[in-house]
Amino acid sequence: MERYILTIDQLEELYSIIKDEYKLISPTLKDGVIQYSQNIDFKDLPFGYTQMESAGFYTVKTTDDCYFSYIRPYNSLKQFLRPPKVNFMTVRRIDNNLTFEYHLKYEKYAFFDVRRCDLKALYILDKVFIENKYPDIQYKTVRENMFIVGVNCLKASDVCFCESMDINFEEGYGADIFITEIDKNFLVEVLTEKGKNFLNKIKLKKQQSMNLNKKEEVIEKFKTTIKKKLNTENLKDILYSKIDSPYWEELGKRCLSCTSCTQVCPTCFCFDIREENSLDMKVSERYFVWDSCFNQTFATVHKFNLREKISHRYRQWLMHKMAYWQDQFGTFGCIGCGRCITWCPVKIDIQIETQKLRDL
Amino acid sequence: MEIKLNPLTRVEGEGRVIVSIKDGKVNDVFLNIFEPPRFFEGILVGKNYDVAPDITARICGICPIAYQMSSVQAFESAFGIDIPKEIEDLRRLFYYGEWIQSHTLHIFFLHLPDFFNLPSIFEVNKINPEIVKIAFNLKRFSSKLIEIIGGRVSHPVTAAVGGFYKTPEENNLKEILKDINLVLEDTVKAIDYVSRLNFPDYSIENVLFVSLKDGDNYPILKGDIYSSDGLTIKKEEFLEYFNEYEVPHSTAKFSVKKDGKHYIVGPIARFNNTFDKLLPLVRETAKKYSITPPIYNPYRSILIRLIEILDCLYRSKSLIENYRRIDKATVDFEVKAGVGVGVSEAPRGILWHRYVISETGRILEANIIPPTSQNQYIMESDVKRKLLEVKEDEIRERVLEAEKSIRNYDPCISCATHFLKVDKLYLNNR
Amino acid sequence: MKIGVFKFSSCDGCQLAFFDIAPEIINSEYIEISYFLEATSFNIYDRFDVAFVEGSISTREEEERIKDIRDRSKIVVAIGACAVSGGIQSARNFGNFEEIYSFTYRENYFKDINPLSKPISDFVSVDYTVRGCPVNAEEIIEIITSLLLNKTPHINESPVCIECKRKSIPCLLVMGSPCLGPITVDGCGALCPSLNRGCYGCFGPIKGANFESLRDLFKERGFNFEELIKTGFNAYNPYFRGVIWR
Amino acid sequence: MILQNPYCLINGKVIKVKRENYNTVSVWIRSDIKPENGQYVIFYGFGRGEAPITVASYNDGISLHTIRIVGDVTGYFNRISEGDDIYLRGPYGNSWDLMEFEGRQIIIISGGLGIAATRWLMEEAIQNRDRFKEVISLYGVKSVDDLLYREEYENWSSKIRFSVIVQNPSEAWSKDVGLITDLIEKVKIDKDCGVFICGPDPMVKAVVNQLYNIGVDKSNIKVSLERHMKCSVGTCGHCMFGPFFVCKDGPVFRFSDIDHFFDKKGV
Ligand SMILES: Cc1cc2nc3c(=O)[nH]c(=O)nc-3n(C[C@H](O)[C@H](O)[C@H](O)COP(=O)(O)OP(=O)(O)OC[C@H]3O[C@@H](n4cnc5c(N)ncnc54)[C@H](O)[C@@H]3O)c2cc1C
Ligand code: SF4
Ligand code: SF4
Ligand code: SF4
Repeated sequence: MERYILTIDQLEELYSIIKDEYKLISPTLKDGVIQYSQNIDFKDLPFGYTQMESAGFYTVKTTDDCYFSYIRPYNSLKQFLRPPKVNFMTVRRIDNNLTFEYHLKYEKYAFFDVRRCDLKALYILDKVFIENKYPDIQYKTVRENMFIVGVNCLKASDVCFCESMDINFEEGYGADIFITEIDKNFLVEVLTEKGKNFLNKIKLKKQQSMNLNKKEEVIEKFKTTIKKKLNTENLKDILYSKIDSPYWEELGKRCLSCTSCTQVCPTCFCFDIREENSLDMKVSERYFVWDSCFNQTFATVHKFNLREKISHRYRQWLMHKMAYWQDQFGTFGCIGCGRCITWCPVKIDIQIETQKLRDL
Repeated sequence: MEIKLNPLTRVEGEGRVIVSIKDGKVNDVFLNIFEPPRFFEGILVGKNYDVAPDITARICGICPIAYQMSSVQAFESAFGIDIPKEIEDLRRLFYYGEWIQSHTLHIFFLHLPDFFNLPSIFEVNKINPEIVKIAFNLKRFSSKLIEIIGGRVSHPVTAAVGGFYKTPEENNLKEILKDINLVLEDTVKAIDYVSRLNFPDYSIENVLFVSLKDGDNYPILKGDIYSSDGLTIKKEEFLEYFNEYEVPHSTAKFSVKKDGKHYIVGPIARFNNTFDKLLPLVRETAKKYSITPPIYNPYRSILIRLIEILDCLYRSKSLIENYRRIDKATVDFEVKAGVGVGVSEAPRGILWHRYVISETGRILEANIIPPTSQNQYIMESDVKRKLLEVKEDEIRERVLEAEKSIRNYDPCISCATHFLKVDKLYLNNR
Repeated sequence: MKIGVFKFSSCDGCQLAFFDIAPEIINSEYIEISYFLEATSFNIYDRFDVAFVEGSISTREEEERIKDIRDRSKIVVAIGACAVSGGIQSARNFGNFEEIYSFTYRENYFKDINPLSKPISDFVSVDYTVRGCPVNAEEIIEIITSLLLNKTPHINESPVCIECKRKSIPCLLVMGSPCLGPITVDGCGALCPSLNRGCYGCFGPIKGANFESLRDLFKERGFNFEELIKTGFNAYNPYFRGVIWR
Repeated sequence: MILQNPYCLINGKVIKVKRENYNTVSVWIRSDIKPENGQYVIFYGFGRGEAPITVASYNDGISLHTIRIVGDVTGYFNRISEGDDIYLRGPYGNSWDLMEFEGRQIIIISGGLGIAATRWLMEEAIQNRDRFKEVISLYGVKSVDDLLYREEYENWSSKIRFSVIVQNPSEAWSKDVGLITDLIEKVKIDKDCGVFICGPDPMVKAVVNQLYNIGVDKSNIKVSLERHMKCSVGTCGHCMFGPFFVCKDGPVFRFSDIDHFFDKKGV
């Protein structure tokens, strides 16, 4: 593996080279939150900002101890890999014959600054959309054509609990290059050919022996900032045994069934297929639209909703993330990013509730 | 004997003409509006001031921005808020969008079919799809403009006391510049076309023209109230000079000048009072088609509306070109007790709001005078002139003409919040 | 398909959706507008395949008229907050009618006005509802095309929140302002939140939404839940009655 | 690229249409699908969307589908006639595995429309009759009007033990009246038999309990389930039932696998 040390100016150079070649997505401060956005200038990266996050609470403040001072953005990569609404097919009717046009619209994306939890989320989504007998071509195409710059977190927020969710801090999770900020310089580890080609474009001096230990130090220090912990030992079986617990009703009383948690979760993948027809009855557009198990129409059979109560829907969500997923894909469906905790208006905390259920 | 004629069509809201017959002839005519009152002034009492722009917008689905602008300005004047130029410009632009939208709707969808003796734009489309296409282009353009600033076309959501909840991104707004030349051309084409139509010979008599005067601007967002008999007053003085009264025999509140003179508001009044404030380019075009003040023939109001659209388009163009987004969309202010008056030129004329506000920002009293109730008198008298003395068996025929003369004023019946008498509706078809 | 567009107590804003889609209507061979006072002078008041009804019922005359329209129509679609919930004018339902009346008029010329402004579903059966103040023209298209295809229209039943997240709009409640999004049906595309203001509920409540939990949250944050609903154009929606207004 | 798209629809031709009863039609379709016994396809109706429908039988490029007209997509079949084009994709899901129980007693239990999913199974069992100890097929419906495939009964009865029971008594029905469980009571069931069930959830529950009480192992019971489906390839999440995607892990399940989740409200 090649390693380099970059200064902030060289990092900027790297950034602009990537931007020249790809549609670059990077975090920025917009509408009061740090979020992934397109076409961001290097100077508009949220360097020097950090979020204060807790259940149902979010605010941004400045800090000046480092560049990558913030944590993972509000939205996640699924926004770009499988956008909220995709017109995947147009059906035209001429007399009684139908013609079909299938759309594959994709961008050559590069993601600058993806944290390990979100990288792992892509691994999980790959299992859904690619490691499938019928791979999803939209997702697969974007995935195969993208470039990822991973970044090591320096500090966790109060909602992060990635460490509990089997994250491996050694693993690159498919990033092309990985950046660790060390004393305001940047250790760049090159993990793929694509990454190598990019770095060859800027004149850099190869890194000598030193910083490896430093990197370990940074990661170890980061780990001490993760306060939230979930005991996942034997979690699936324990949760399966709690499927009839009266505690779900308690949760059902608090949950608004607002769908927010599912929509901000980087691994929630459910979608609906919708038809939009023209008034002349000649064209029908078909769309993928993000759906949520909290929607009342989600599990209807013959117009009757199988998950009638909010408690049913909350159970579906938590059980899916923490238990079913393991049977389905061999991993947890949760990577511990804490987004659903921050963005639940009524402060339902999936880690606390899961822990409570297991301890019940 | 009283005959109630069919509901008025192609007007905004519900109204009808009632004629009373004596000796086989019409001896009196009323304009009867049976749109049920929705008691906005009553509803507003007790509410917090900040919901008034959204609530009053619902008085009218066609000119909600006018309501929002008059009401935010009323509170701003009560709280002593100074609005920076950038916000005022954006408000003007927003308002131009509404004028274009509302005028387009009236000109093409409601008014134009009359000049062909056709029932609706759908039939006009069959004989002249070109002009209908222009209508749709204008409609689409103005919808886009309103949407970019206000979020949606009817009852937009960004207007706030002190400014906007959010101002539009520069590139979003600038993007519509690419369409503006097309609609400018379209408008000139429409003026050319409409000016060659047949206008019935008719002129209104003995009325004053009342409109706002706002420096060098063609009046829209604010101004002093000016009457063509030479009177200029501050917005706060309106009720000292004009009187709204309720009439028992029928319909809505009427308005007169306290000296007993009747007046009209709206395009004709604005045009006659402030022709010189139109952009020079627009004035040139108007002159070219012999659209010059004073205009007394209400049928020609359709041309005035087109001229106003042209003016709005040019002004919008330069406002958009010069638009710079400001970070802070609202100015800071403190809520305090007081009385606030706001007035603006809705597409149909002067729209006057007055609120009494408590220390905590609760509305204690609300009074809204919309343009349509101010135009009631003239509409009714035009109808009277058309129908009085008409023989009983000719009424049905003649009433069509009468209805057309009402449409000249683009009455917005929903606007007139103050309607009184509610009658049974006769639903038999014409 | 014979369509009638009718108006009751309202602002006309919802009917405008038909002007928005006029180009498509003109081009469609399947649609015939047979009654629409605002758009045409040639109206046939006979039988209708679909009656689109705007406005609330607030006079006795309107009670009669809506029943008559129901009798003549195969399908009745309530369009807009007025028709679905009673509209902004139903704010009077929560006050003293005489008083509210007197704030607007000095004289007492009419007797026919009902003290309460009610949704049309209080008087006749309604087949479909299109929510919003005003409605979104796309939902009208969905209704018309679905009826032409003889299928159930897809009408949104998810909350505004889902659309906020789809559009990466930060949750206003979490960021500290009052918002009715979680209990309000989407259809506007999260319009207000996208423009930096809390949802004021113009599309109305979701059936079976967890009103209590949101009310508790409002209380905790010091926001006035009931007042926001009362100024939100859908206060008299049947879903609120018996739950919020006991 | 396009060929890989799981949402690509293929064209089929309607060969024959038969009205089964007041709300159900059978259609025979020639297309390029190559289904296995127990699988289903997705039908598309213009502007309406898609619906999963079982392959009720298949022979030489022609598949049979029996469709109850209940809603938007199925409504499309109300107007279908011979020679029409139809658009579909698939086949999807797993299949019944009859041979797992070779040499043993086979019991096929169908409720209502469920017989659409077991018809091909019966046909296969009849073809391979000599490889099983006994083949029993029991079919229950609410009322006589609901009966499907009436013209086949005679043929089936001559080859396997096939009985029908109708819940609501009526003059038009002279045979067994009652619930499917009544029919089961009447047959002698081997403890090691293989059972195949398709029917409404409450029926499945009752039947499984009954068989379990007799001593049939739940791992020898297979059921075909029904859920709301959109994508049918395990990505849209709608058909999720406990840890299973009914669309791809099913529709056929070994009952012992789903036992823990079956009959739990809202799972
Ligand atoms: C594996 C499988 C095999 C099936 N085989 C048959 C068959 O052979 N014959 C037959 O008549 N029916 C069968 N069904 C049921 C059939 O799919 C539904 O009746 C049909 O989807 C209803 O669609 P609709 O649009 O007509 O009805 P609507 O009620 O208008 O549909 C609304 C929505 O609900 C969904 N939906 C409603 N009910 C069901 C349901 N039961 N299953 C799945 N989705 C549903 C649909 O996807 C649709 O999008 C099968 C279902 C499954 C899952
Ligand atoms: S469940 Fe919550 S914490 Fe887990 S990955 Fe999803 S959003 Fe993040
Ligand atoms: S858990 Fe919270 S975020 Fe999720 S649906 Fe319930 S209220 Fe909304
Ligand atoms: S719902 Fe709103 S927009 Fe529609 S008519 Fe009523 S007040 Fe107007």
